[in-house]
Amino acid sequence: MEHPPLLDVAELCKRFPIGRRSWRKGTPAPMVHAVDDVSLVVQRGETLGLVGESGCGKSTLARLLARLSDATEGSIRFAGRELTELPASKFARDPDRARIQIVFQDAGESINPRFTAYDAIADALHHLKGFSGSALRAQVDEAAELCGLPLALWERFPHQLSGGQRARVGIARAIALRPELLILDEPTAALDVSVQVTILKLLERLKTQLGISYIFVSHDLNVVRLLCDRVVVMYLGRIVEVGPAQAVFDAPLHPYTRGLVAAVPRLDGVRSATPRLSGDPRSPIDPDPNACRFHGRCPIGTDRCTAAMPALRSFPDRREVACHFAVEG
Amino acid sequence: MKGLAAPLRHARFVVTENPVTGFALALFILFIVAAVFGPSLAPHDPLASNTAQALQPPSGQYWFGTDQLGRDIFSRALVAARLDIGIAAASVALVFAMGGFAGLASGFFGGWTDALVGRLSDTIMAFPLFVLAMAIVAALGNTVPNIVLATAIINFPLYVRVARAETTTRRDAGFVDAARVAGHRDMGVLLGQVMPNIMPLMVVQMSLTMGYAILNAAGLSFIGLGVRPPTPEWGIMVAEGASFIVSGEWWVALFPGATLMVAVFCFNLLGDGLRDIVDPRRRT
Amino acid sequence: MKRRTFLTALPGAALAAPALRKAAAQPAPTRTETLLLVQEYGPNSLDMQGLGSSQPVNGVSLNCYDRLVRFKRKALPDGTMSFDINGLEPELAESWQIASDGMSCTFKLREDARFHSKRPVTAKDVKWSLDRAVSIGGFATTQMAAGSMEKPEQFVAVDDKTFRLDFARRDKLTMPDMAVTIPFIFDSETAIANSGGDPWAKDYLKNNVAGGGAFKVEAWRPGTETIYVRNDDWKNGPMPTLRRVIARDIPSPSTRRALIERGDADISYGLPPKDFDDLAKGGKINVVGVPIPNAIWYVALNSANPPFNNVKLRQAVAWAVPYEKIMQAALFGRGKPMWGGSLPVTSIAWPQPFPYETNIDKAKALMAESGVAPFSTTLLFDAGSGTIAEPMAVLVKESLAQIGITVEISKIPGANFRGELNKKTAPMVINRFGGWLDWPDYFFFWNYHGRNSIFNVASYQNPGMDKLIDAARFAETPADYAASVKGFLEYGMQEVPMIPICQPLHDVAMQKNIGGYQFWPCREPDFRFLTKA
Amino acid sequence: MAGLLLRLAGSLPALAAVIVVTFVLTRVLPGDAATYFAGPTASAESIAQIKAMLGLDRPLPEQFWNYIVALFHGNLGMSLTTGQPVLTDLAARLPASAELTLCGLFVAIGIAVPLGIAAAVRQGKMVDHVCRVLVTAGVSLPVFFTGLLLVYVFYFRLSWLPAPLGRLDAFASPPPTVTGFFLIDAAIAGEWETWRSAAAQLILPAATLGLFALAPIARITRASMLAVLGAEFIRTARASGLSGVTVIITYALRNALLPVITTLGMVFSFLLGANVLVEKVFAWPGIGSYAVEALIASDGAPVQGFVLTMAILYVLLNLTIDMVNRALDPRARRGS
Amino acid sequence: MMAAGANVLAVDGLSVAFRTRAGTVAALDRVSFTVGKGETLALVGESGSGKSVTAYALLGLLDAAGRVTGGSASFEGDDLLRASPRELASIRGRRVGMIFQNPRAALNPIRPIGRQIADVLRRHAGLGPRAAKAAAVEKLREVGIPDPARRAAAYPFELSGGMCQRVMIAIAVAASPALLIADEPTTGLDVTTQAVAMDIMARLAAENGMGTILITHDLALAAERSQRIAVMHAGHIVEDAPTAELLAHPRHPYTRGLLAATPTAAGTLDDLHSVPGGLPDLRRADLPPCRYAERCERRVPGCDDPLAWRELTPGHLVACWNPA
Repeated sequence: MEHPPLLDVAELCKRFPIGRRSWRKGTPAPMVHAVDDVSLVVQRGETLGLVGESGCGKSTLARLLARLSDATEGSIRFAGRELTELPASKFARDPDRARIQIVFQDAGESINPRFTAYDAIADALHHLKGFSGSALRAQVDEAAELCGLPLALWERFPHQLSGGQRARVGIARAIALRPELLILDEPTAALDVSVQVTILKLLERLKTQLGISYIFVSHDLNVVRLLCDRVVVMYLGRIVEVGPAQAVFDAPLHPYTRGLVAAVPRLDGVRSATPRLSGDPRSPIDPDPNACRFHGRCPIGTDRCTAAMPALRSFPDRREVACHFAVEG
Repeated sequence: MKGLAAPLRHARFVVTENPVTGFALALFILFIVAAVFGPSLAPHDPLASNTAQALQPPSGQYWFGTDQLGRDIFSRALVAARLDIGIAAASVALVFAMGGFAGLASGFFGGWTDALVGRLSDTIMAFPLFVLAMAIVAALGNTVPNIVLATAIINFPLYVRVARAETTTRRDAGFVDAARVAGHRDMGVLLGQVMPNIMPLMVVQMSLTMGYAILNAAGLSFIGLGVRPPTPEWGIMVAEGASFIVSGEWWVALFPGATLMVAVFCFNLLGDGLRDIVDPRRRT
Repeated sequence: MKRRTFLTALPGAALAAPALRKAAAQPAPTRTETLLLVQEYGPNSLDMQGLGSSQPVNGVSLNCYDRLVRFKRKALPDGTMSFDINGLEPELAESWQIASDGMSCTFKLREDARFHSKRPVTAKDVKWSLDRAVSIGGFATTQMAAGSMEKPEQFVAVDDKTFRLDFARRDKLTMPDMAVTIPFIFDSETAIANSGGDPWAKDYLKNNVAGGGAFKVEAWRPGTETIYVRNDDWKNGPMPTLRRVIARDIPSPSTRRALIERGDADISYGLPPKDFDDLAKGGKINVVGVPIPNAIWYVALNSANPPFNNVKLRQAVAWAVPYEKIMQAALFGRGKPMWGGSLPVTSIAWPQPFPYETNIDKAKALMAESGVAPFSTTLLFDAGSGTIAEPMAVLVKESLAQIGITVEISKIPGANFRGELNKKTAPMVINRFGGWLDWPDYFFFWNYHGRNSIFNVASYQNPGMDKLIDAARFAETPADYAASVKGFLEYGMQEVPMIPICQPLHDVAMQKNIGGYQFWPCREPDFRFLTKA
Repeated sequence: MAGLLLRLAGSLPALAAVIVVTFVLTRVLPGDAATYFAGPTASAESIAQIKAMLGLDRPLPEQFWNYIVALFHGNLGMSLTTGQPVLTDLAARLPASAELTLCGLFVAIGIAVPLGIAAAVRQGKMVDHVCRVLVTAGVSLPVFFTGLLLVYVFYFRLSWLPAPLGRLDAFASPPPTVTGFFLIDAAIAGEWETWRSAAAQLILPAATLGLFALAPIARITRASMLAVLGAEFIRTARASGLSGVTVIITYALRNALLPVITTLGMVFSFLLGANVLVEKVFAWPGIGSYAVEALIASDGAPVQGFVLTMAILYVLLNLTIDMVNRALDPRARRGS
Repeated sequence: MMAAGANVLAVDGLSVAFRTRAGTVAALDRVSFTVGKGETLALVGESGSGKSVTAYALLGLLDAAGRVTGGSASFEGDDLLRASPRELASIRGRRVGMIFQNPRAALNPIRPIGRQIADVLRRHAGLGPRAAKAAAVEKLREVGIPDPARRAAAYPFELSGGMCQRVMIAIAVAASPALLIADEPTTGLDVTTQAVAMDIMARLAAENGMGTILITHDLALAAERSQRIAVMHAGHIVEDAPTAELLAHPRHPYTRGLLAATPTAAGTLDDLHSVPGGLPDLRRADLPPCRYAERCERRVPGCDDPLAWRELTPGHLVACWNPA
């Protein structure tokens, strides 16, 4: 018997218009389908990985889930509450704002250059939790300590901090609010490997210590595998595969996932025999709704793939794959 | 403390590294002193005529010579600093407030705010700016506040442009998102996060437009739409002296003109230097 | 659309100059036959009778049209040719006769007079032209009325070559008024043929000369230049020696000075007094300064409203004005002093000095006597005459501060200045008035009379003065006339609604090789007499 | 093409706003044109007569409506100062202003672009500092003062250049009108004497304007060259062993020109404004001096006509810049 | 493994310093390595280790503040570090090709890609405009760009990142250089694209017998694509060994640390360890001889002696007094 999920996302879509509406024939403006019909759940205490290549919509999805932008369609239920009814601009002062937080990709850029490390952490606490004075200081102190930020760094500006330190500030800022859901948008992408490990370990520790659920967005499969319980693989705005992280990477069912996993360089120098995924993704602008998005790059695609968009099908081990030809392997 | 020390060190570096900026800074201080203490420093009464001493060439007694009415040009040029720099500063402050905010809002909110501010800017830009300033002053009367207003209005598009561009690049910056998830609403983000960040560039802009504002006010005076006589003002003094250049009394126009030029020069160099301090790579 | 209008509009503006230039059959005028004149601004029309014509249009009237008569020329003491307001000589009319009742004048037209169109000049043309002047409205009609020419019925074409002017009343101004630049004679047939239905062919004549004067307009580029060429068929006076005149509009006075000083221009008009003074002293350039008849620079005090409705206060101001300083620093001596005179009036010469001079103690005493407490007021002047008026204003301001009057100076752009004067509220105004017809009663009628014309800047009201002015205008005997004139002069001096500063000189700078300068009331250059060696 | 039309349509609101603002401004100008032009001795009736003739006695909205109707008939009204239709005046004077402004711009470009490039290539070196000081000095000079000074030095003192008499010296006649640009028209007609005269007259005012325009162009050239020289593709070009000239001209300069051209548009419209003062000093029969005279005389129609002309010029200018940008930048051409 | 003596490039004692506002940065200190004909040498290190500076120094592309303070780089008989700018310009692109990260930014945005390749061909292969154009299309075909004739007219912004990187490769190898320097060629590319690009590079290197310096921070990539790995730390090469040897028997503590921190396709987070400490400030005057010493767990008193490179086993060099 499963618990009710912390986050339940159903049929979420995000489309951006590009250019202007044509004034000649009244044809609607072309749309970028950044996120298309995405449904997923996050259980309490779970870490869900979101992987895919650049432009697959994972960051857009992260922003939608973090309530930084409004979805075009679909629902986001957080702890039983429907959030899409409230526009993102109003959500800023919502009590639930503190419960969903996000750590941004570039920690350096996500700290106001005019804020010290202390200001950056204290700002949200002050605004969302109403702390001030010594109470605020105590809260910041606690968050900083949790993230391993020594007091000596508090008065530094972002450009005076190292990459690892900035990442810690970014994490401390988010966890200071004690969120229930923390979205991590490529938190280690800008870091060297030697520092990356410590941040990953920090995140792992915080998760258990504070009981937070993570949505971990990354393009680095090796990192995702380390941290995530389950993983969602996206391609051109759609989910192509979902399943437990280890299982998906060990035995990918979708041809895209297979190609992706095979392309990751390995320390042991063993090169995968799986053929390379050549070519480029199709355009995300007004894609054919009846064709598999991966068609054209897919090594096994047939005419069927241009006639019907494959839906996510369930497979054993709580796995789901959106491919006409996926078989249990 | 620490926050201030670094920029100061940087500033010192820029000033010492670039002697031109240091020179401009010294000039700037000189002009500020003239503007503040001018009337008490002037060796002669800038308004007192002495027709017996009219059109005297520069001498030990009259450093810049005397004008048609025998007034001391040095004293007049010195005292004019307050008015000219004052007009420029007031107009720059005004346009900074108006144009800065309009550009900020337009860059941040986009949509119809942007369209509205954009149209307003376009309209102003479509005017030949100096003629617009002339028309405004002519229509509203040639008083100091109207000169300030006219100068501010013609600079409006420039400020909108700078503020808007800077805001647009920062609107999607990580720290804006961070502020949103920290519970700031749009206005809070705009005023509390974005604005302080574009401030330094706007200050540079102010320094650069100060020079232009002085030129503009002087240009209006030259045409005859400036402040009222016998108030000393650089543009008027040049205009008055213009007819004397050809007859050999070059100092009547030259010294006020040179003072005007040096003041504008100083503000421009200073703006350049400030830009170096704010952002060394963006020197244009 | 832009391109088309551009192409069609341009030749019109240039008045087909290139075609004319190419068609010239005669040898082109040499440089010594060509005069280059520089002036601040040129004509805005070619029709001096038209509405809103600017001062330089008088020059077009003078040179391109003829009148029936012109003023007799007379030499001033310094040898400069000026005019005799009381004497006329023939132009288009070869003779004229005042009727024995003194109520009309019959003119005989020259037999050989021809228009540029080669048409002979007829009395019909004369009537049409004068009818036009009294009917067209604006300045022309006002000026005609000043000579009691008010209705077309006064103009009679007796036959082809005989024209009669019927006087409305006995007015000593009527005959002189025939010699000014308004009643000039059009080629009426050409004008009507091109009128496009307008009875007075206003548009056509504005842009075209239809006359018979000594010069034709070869090219007129408003705001840039006007080029005149000699009419070789002109018969109404000695043939001009200049064959071509280029009048350039150069707004900057210092450029005009430079041009004349360096020999690039032959004649320069309208320089600041300083430049005329320098050039005169320099000796390389001829500077001719004629005291402008009936003209005065003055400070007017608004006598209709407090505080200047107080005579003592006005006198105090008159004693406080720094006359010498103004003469030195603003006018550089280019004027005749109008201070230091005495009462009672012994001469009817006008302008004549007022019995004031700079005496601050007297001014203070009168100020105290007037009972007016120290106050602030505004002094207006026309920005267009700022070169002279501004230093004047600054000196007045400085001086009045000594007797407790704080003056704020207000420089009014030309267009607003008349509007301000019309309001009749300005407390202090610096202005210059010049009347074409040189009689004191003419001056006082415009400047002091209670009908309060725009030139009565002081809004001065004095029925006694009005009576004397009216008496002088239509005085029957010289003795009556002199008595009335002395009377209103004394009023003016005692009451000082306007404080005269000086009678300005009309200065012209020209190269030494330029001769034949002729001064007329309209103050525009007459190319017919100018010579270039 | 459709894009250009769209841009043109997009500038219509600004044009409309310009018309309204100008109309209002000229109506609130103090002073009474009717009184001014009625002449000194005018009676109240003759003033009223002129008012009626000018339509100044009507209520404002009606005046505005009449103005708009006339505008659509291509009628910009009459100038009271020159006595000519405004359209005629503008058509006659626009080429003078355009020729002067363009010459000024060419002078500025000719000096500023190479200077900017040199300063960028030798950043921090002597030429960079010289460029900075020179250029800042140029923009710090009030144009009216520069003009006077140049006339004094080069005409009055040194007599190297002819008197500031306008577009031609006194004894030259304008060439047959083809473009209105004397340099071009004289060349077409083969009247080289006239050409020389026109060119000589252009030198000082064009230098005055050029000096003023130097700064923005040199600055943007330098900045944009610096930015481009620091770009990665320049490093690629260097790493590919391309010659210095190829790198700086073909690779760097072409990219750096894009912002320069945008700035040129601004500078040009800026210069059209500065013209007002320069034309006054040099007796240049352009539309700038025309507008100033009219403004001082409260003569509304020329001011309105002038502003409208300038606004249209400004729109066309931006359009041209757009087109040039499209030609130079494939991203603008093919993107969006 | 390649025969010794067939080195394309032998760098010896390369030192580079940068003059900055806050002092002189000793960016490279006595860097030495060799690249054999047809061999791929991977320069591996974290940001700030000096990998890219090495490449730029070799090609004379250092910015104005940087200066080579010592060493030699013998390339086919020429010393790159002593070559005149003229000589360098004729070596760059013709005999040494270079590929950069972020390929889209590394291409001229307003020049068709075919022209950009042709520019190099005209300069180095002495081809005329028409021949260069045709050859450029051929080069595009070689790097696997579909429909090369049409794509030659495309601009970088019209191509995907992967395509742009192929164009970069085409430019770099257009003149068949003897040495290719690839500076983080796959950073910013997706893994699938990255693999394809690396395949192309490998194929071309093999076809032409071209030596390659692969500069990367990704040990796994180096492991997969190189014959030798040189690990850099703070301007020093700390270990240089054949790839398999280095991965199997890392001897320098830093190499070991790096390996321990790199996530792999197996293992858990607990198996990973970070490298303690950070890079020393290279502006310091009192830099220790071994720049790793201050963060080293295997530090011994001998570490204060001048640094020396020791060949522990043939072809396996380590700069450490206490190797594992």
